Amino acid sequence: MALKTETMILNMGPQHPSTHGVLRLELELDGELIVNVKPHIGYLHRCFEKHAEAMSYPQVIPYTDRMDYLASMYNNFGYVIAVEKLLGIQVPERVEYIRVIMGELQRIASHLVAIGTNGLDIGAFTPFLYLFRDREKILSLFEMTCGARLLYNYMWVGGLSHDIHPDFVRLTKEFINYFRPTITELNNLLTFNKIFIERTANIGVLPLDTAINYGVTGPSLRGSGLAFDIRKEDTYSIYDRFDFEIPVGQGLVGTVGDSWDRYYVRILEMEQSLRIIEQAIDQIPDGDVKAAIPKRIKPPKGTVYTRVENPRGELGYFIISDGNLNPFRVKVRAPSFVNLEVFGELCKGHLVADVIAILGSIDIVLGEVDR
Amino acid sequence: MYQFLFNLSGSEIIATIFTAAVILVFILLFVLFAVWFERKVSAHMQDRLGPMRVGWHGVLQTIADFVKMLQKEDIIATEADRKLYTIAPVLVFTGSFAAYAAIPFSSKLLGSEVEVGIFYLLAVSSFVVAGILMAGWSSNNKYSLLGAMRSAAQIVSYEIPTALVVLSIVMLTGTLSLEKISQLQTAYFWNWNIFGGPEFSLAKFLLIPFMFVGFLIIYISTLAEVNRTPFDIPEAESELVAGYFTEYCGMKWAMFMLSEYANMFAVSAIVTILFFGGYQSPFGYLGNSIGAEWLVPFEQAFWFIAKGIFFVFVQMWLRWTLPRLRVDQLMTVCWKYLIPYAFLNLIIVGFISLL
Amino acid sequence: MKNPEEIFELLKKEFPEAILGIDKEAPTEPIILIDPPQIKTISLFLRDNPELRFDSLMVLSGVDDANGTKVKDEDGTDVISGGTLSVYYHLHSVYLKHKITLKVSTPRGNPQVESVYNVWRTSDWHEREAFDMYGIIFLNHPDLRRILMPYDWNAGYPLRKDYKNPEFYQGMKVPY
Amino acid sequence: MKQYLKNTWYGIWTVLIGMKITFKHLFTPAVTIQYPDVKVPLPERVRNRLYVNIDDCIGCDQCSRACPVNCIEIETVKSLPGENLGTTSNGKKKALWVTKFNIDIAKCCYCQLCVPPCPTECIYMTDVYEFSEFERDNLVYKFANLTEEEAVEKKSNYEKFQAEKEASRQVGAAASAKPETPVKTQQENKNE
Amino acid sequence: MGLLDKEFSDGNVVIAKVDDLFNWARLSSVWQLGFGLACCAIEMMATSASHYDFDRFGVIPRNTPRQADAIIISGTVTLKMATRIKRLYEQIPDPKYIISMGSCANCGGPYWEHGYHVLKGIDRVIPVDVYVPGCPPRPEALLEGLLKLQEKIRNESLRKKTV
Repeated sequence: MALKTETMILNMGPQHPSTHGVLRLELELDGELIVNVKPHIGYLHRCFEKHAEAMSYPQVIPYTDRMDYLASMYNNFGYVIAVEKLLGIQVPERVEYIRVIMGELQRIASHLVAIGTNGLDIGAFTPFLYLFRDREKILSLFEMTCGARLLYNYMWVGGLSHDIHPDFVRLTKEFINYFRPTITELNNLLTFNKIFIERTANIGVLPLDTAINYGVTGPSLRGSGLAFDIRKEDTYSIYDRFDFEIPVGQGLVGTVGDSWDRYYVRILEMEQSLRIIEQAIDQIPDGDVKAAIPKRIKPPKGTVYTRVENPRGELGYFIISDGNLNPFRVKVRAPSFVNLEVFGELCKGHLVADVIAILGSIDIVLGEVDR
Repeated sequence: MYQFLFNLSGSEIIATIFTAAVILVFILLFVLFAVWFERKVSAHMQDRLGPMRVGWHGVLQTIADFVKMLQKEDIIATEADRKLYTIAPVLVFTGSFAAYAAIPFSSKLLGSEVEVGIFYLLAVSSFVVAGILMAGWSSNNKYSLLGAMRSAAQIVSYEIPTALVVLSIVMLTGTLSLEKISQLQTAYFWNWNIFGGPEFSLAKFLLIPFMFVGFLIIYISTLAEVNRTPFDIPEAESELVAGYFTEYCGMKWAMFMLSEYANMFAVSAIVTILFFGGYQSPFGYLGNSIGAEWLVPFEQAFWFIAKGIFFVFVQMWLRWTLPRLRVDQLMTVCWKYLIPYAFLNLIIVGFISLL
Repeated sequence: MKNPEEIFELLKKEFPEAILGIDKEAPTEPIILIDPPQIKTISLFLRDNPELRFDSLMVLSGVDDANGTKVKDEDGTDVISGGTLSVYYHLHSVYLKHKITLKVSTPRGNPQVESVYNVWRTSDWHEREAFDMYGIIFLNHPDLRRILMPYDWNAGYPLRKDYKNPEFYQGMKVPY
Repeated sequence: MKQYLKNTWYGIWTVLIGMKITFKHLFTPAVTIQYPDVKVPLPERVRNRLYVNIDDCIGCDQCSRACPVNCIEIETVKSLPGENLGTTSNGKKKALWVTKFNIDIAKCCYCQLCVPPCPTECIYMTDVYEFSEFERDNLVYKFANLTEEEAVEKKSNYEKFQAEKEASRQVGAAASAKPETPVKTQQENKNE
Repeated sequence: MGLLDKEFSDGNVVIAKVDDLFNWARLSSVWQLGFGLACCAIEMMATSASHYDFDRFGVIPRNTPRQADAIIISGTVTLKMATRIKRLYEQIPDPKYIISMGSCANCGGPYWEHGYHVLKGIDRVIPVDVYVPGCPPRPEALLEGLLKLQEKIRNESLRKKTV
């Protein structure tokens, strides 16, 4: 007669040092092995869609900043492209180049935090602080151009709020030369550290077809081996003028699609973003960034769905406009919201300590999950 | 020390109390220094400055923490098992404090010349396990229960590699008492056990690599015994919030911290005695050369504390570099890697000592 | 790589009565209207048909069309009655790289749509969110409960156009 | 067996590399800015506390309309035709008394959408970031420079003027039944 | 029942001296509960990172409420989260302080008008000591908020407030 054991419910509550904000995980444990994970979200639901319906088009931009507060430049980018497509206006070349540079800088800053917190969850406190020290340099670049460190409201519909600072180009080049060696230092300190590899290789393996079925996108999908990057798929803005590869998980230390692959894909992506910035920084044409900003934005009646490659995945804006000043409905397809769904699938059969490692590798931001 | 006081006061009780008091004061002072030292070391390793505003370079920081913790309200959870809850920190501290009885700080300052020094040390460290289990169970909180289970398993299983390496040293030196082991490794660092022991013979050179392997094994396993990274699963912040002392606050938690740092020094003291010549100074004694005999014990104490603090620094250095191991990996490291290597080392050292 | 018109023709041939029409004139993307009970079978067809292979549902969004009549309820605020709530499905094929948008409209009284949970797993939370925000019931969805709002929120569905804030929630004043 | 030895060697080797890096950082100078003693000068476009130069404000309400958060409340009272309210710095004649100009800086989201639409550029963001308070209500900044009773007095004589105009229009309407008198009353009204 | 239940009535030299020592100890080692809500949490992490270094002021993030002295409410407090924060607040041993960081925690911030799920300011649930405005406040602004809190602790006293 088998020994009757019953599972223990462990509640990793909304206040937990490593759950990237306010996410409650209800773990059903059999001893230390996980039987089932039920994430409870909604602790940071700030009613973005209700606000978007009550505000005019340019006023919604500060609220898009606050959704994915680690990559707010890219949130503006997605919203602004959607409204411009609806209005059918074409922004000047200079604005396109500056938007790409700012977007890629924001991708590096967001990946730095993602990698830092992933290392922090596994116990390595020092790399987290080195990465935050490098991130401060990017934040000072942003602060010099638009005045804010974290939530910028920089990209307006049809242009930008400020032109770039005169010595922005010089400082960005300095940053690129400063940043390359720190990536190799990080690799020595954390990426190829045996204990880190032990903790992340073969953990939370995401097979490719479940990933597609669950709609996972971004570094988590590329970690499973599919080179799917919206910058190459939909080639929005002027990404087709720059050549950069899409890093894909090859399973160097474990199987393809484990936590280590998702982590390593983010490091390679930072390298690619540096290449894009290098190519774009020298060809910025001159012109006025506020030329195409319409005085009153009243788009025609209709719907639009555009998607951009947010550092966490495919960020989509579905806007329905009924012809007056306020949008009728703005639905945001948040990448973290969708990537978190697959989390329950990944954790089955692992230990409690792995839950944190897997959560760190799929890199979610709760502001975006709960909107 | 005890002998000197015994002749002075004539009664054992006063002598023992006084020696214990001297060592307790040393531990308290060391812990005050170690907490500040850890925060400054970790800060400078991360390119920041650490406590600065509380005295010159934050020197009074630990005192401020201590006095603040005096003022904290002492919450005991209602369902917590009140008696066990209060005894646990005391037991954990006695476990680490008792270890100091047998540690020779210098030829004069010695708790008690007990013949079976090393054996006593290994035995006493199991007090800590009992205290941790009590703390985990009595605070009636899932996290502390999990944390206590893990740390008990960890400490008990890491005692085996420690014991094996200690055996290899005991085989070499032939005695169990820490006092004699330190005396054997007389002055000048090449006579230390890490470099093959005092006699000048072929065995000495053969021993060096295996002594170094032994040192590595005992250092890693004592790290695990003290719950320091990469083995600090019991207080793994990211998973188990704060392991077995989740429910403790104010002075009870301070007692846990006190015993953790005291344990750190005790463990690095054992490593210095076994391998790095205990209180022997690496370059001969100033006291002897200038003829001031009474200076030698103080020099010995200085060298002993310096080596101890160096190894405590290495523990901190490891803490701020490495990520944390998972529980089952920790067990594989102990059972599949450390213990086989320790056995192999023991056998080879045995053969060499026969030469 | 097929454009939406061809896909519409193909669907029209396959399910003549379920496809209600295609609306092309509104800017930026044609939308195929589908009648609610058939959405599951059509989605299965869209996913498994080798020429279409719509294997990923990008986003599923509920919308309050607010096309009912405004009527005053007892304490004077206007409530929309009649009209429809609709659900938009944006599908995308990863391998064949084409996109399509489906729309399903249900009456506001008792909005019921067939769940596509078994076709695309990602619709699990999207449908729960549409239920949480609009009250659209998704038939045979594994566990349809609120996802963003507190589970015991009984003051209606927040994103509807005629939503009013409750005065208190568990002792905390909600309005400013 | 080979994998076993490789694991041990690889483990020890990577730990040593990691320790080398952190030891190197022990001697690199710290990057900390010691805030209270060392205050870093902020770039000139920085967005922190809002400031309104009330003399230039013509009460046109553009900024409160542009604000997504509606944290700017402005109340204005029309000035009587004769009164002279002075001109703004760039020479625009002011026509409205700004009796209340409150910015609730606790609600503000620092997005700087209110700065561009202002015709006289009287609202802008300064680089002051040290203004935390003990009380929540001190965060409501009142920029209007009229005191309470001045505001009430302005409002009352505007109502008086309104009532007068109303009365004269009644008289005018009644008089229009008899056409000969209306022209005079309008004149008299204007130059009053 | 903490030591600070203010039942000493008359102020004399001894109390004054002990006051300064206790206050100095409490203000120079404020241990914050390591938990963040939204965008302000990222700025709080930046404050404890190398550039602005919270550790200089003796502030360490603690994981359990039992060992914390202060909570920095960094981010938007939603209704669903408010009940959790209230319970956390009650778990902290007695001399405890609250810093409300950011517009959202002060009064609901940008979400005060249409945010049906946002609590309009944390002071509706727990008493707040210092309000740090900003969205998000700069790390220096948070440090200035902490200095203001330390100033407030410095003036606290064991004597019963003779009102």
